[in-house]
Amino acid sequence: MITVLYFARFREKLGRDQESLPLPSASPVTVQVLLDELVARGGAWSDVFGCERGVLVAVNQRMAQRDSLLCEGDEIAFFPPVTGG
Amino acid sequence: MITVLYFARFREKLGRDQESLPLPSASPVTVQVLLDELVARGGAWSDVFGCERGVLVAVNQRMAQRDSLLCEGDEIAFFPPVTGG
Amino acid sequence: MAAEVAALEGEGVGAVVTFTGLVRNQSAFGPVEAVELEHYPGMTEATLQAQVEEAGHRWSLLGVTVLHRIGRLPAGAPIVLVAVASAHREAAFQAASFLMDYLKTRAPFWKKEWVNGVAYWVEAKASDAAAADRWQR
Amino acid sequence: MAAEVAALEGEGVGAVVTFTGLVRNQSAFGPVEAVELEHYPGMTEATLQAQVEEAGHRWSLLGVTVLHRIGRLPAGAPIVLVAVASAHREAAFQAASFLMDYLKTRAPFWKKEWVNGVAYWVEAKASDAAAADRWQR
Repeated sequence: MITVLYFARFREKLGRDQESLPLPSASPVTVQVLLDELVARGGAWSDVFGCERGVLVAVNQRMAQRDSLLCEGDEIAFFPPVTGG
Repeated sequence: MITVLYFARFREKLGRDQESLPLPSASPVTVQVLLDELVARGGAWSDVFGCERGVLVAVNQRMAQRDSLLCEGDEIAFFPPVTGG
Repeated sequence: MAAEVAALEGEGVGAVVTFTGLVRNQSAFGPVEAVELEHYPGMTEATLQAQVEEAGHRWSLLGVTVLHRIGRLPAGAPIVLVAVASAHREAAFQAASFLMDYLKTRAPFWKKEWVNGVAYWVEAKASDAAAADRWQR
Repeated sequence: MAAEVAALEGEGVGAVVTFTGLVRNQSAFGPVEAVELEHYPGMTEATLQAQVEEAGHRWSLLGVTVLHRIGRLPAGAPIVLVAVASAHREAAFQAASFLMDYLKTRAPFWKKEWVNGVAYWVEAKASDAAAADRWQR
């Protein structure tokens, strides 16, 4: 299983802040594979993740890319560009 | 008359912090004319003002140059490069 | 803030630069009552720590403090404090500016502005991305 | 210092940058016990005032404070404080850095360092002149 987190406007639009999912079965398992699964849910999921621009991802609390590999037990977070400070 | 002020290491080397002097009689009366008079005193005066490098001048509390003109009643200050802050 | 600066004083310190970011009382949508800061616990601390270490590699520093608040903050309240101590001023100014540019573009905080009872997510600014790009090497 | 920063908070302020210059406890001559600051009364105030006005012409600022101490100050003591408030951080960082570079090279202060009971006049640094030259235009 993997843990997927959603922050800020993504969290609001999706109506949840986290969920546990099985590690996707594709090979190799990348962030993009997970994103494709989320988009396939349709509705708000497609709205949020269908457009690549403005979707940042962290794997195990470090910034990652679309082609970053995922492993069993990983924590993956999706969020919009940061606006602190 | 004019007022001439000396600061920092100049003040210490010359043993005075200010004096009143008649406005030099040359024409035009510039800072350089006053400097020449001071150098002519010899000794520490020649040491301090004989070398142009490292001698700053202000006229009426504004930075000035060797060719700045002097008038009756002016306050002229000589000092080394500043080192505050 | 005086306490954070005092904590940075010490052997060889000649310069302390602080940056304080405050909740502005104006936005594109109107007068701002408050902001609400959300963050990613765990990643926030790791990111800020890594940024402080990066600053320490780039400049000769004698102390660094970074504080960031979360939750609801009224207009005028401080959001973030960066304080940097060094022997000379150039390193302190540069490092403080670097830390803010990186924090603004890489630390996982998100801000909502409350205007007339409605909350608007703040959009990331292109000028912040450009400011952070200055430090690439 | 907290008081000076608090005084700068207000309408539209989003960023406050402070610079504090402290008496370093080390010099080329050995451990520094204290420094002694001499200045040119009257010209000092006029120069700092003119520099603050110049900064206000160059950047959009919402408040500026410059404080400089004189007389004998022990190692570790603050000598100078520059605090700048603005809507955004870039102006505040730039203006604070500008004010310090100009103060260091144009405000009539002179500093002596006391080392092992002997006072040495501090020499002006070429790096300060170069820093101030950056702002010429």
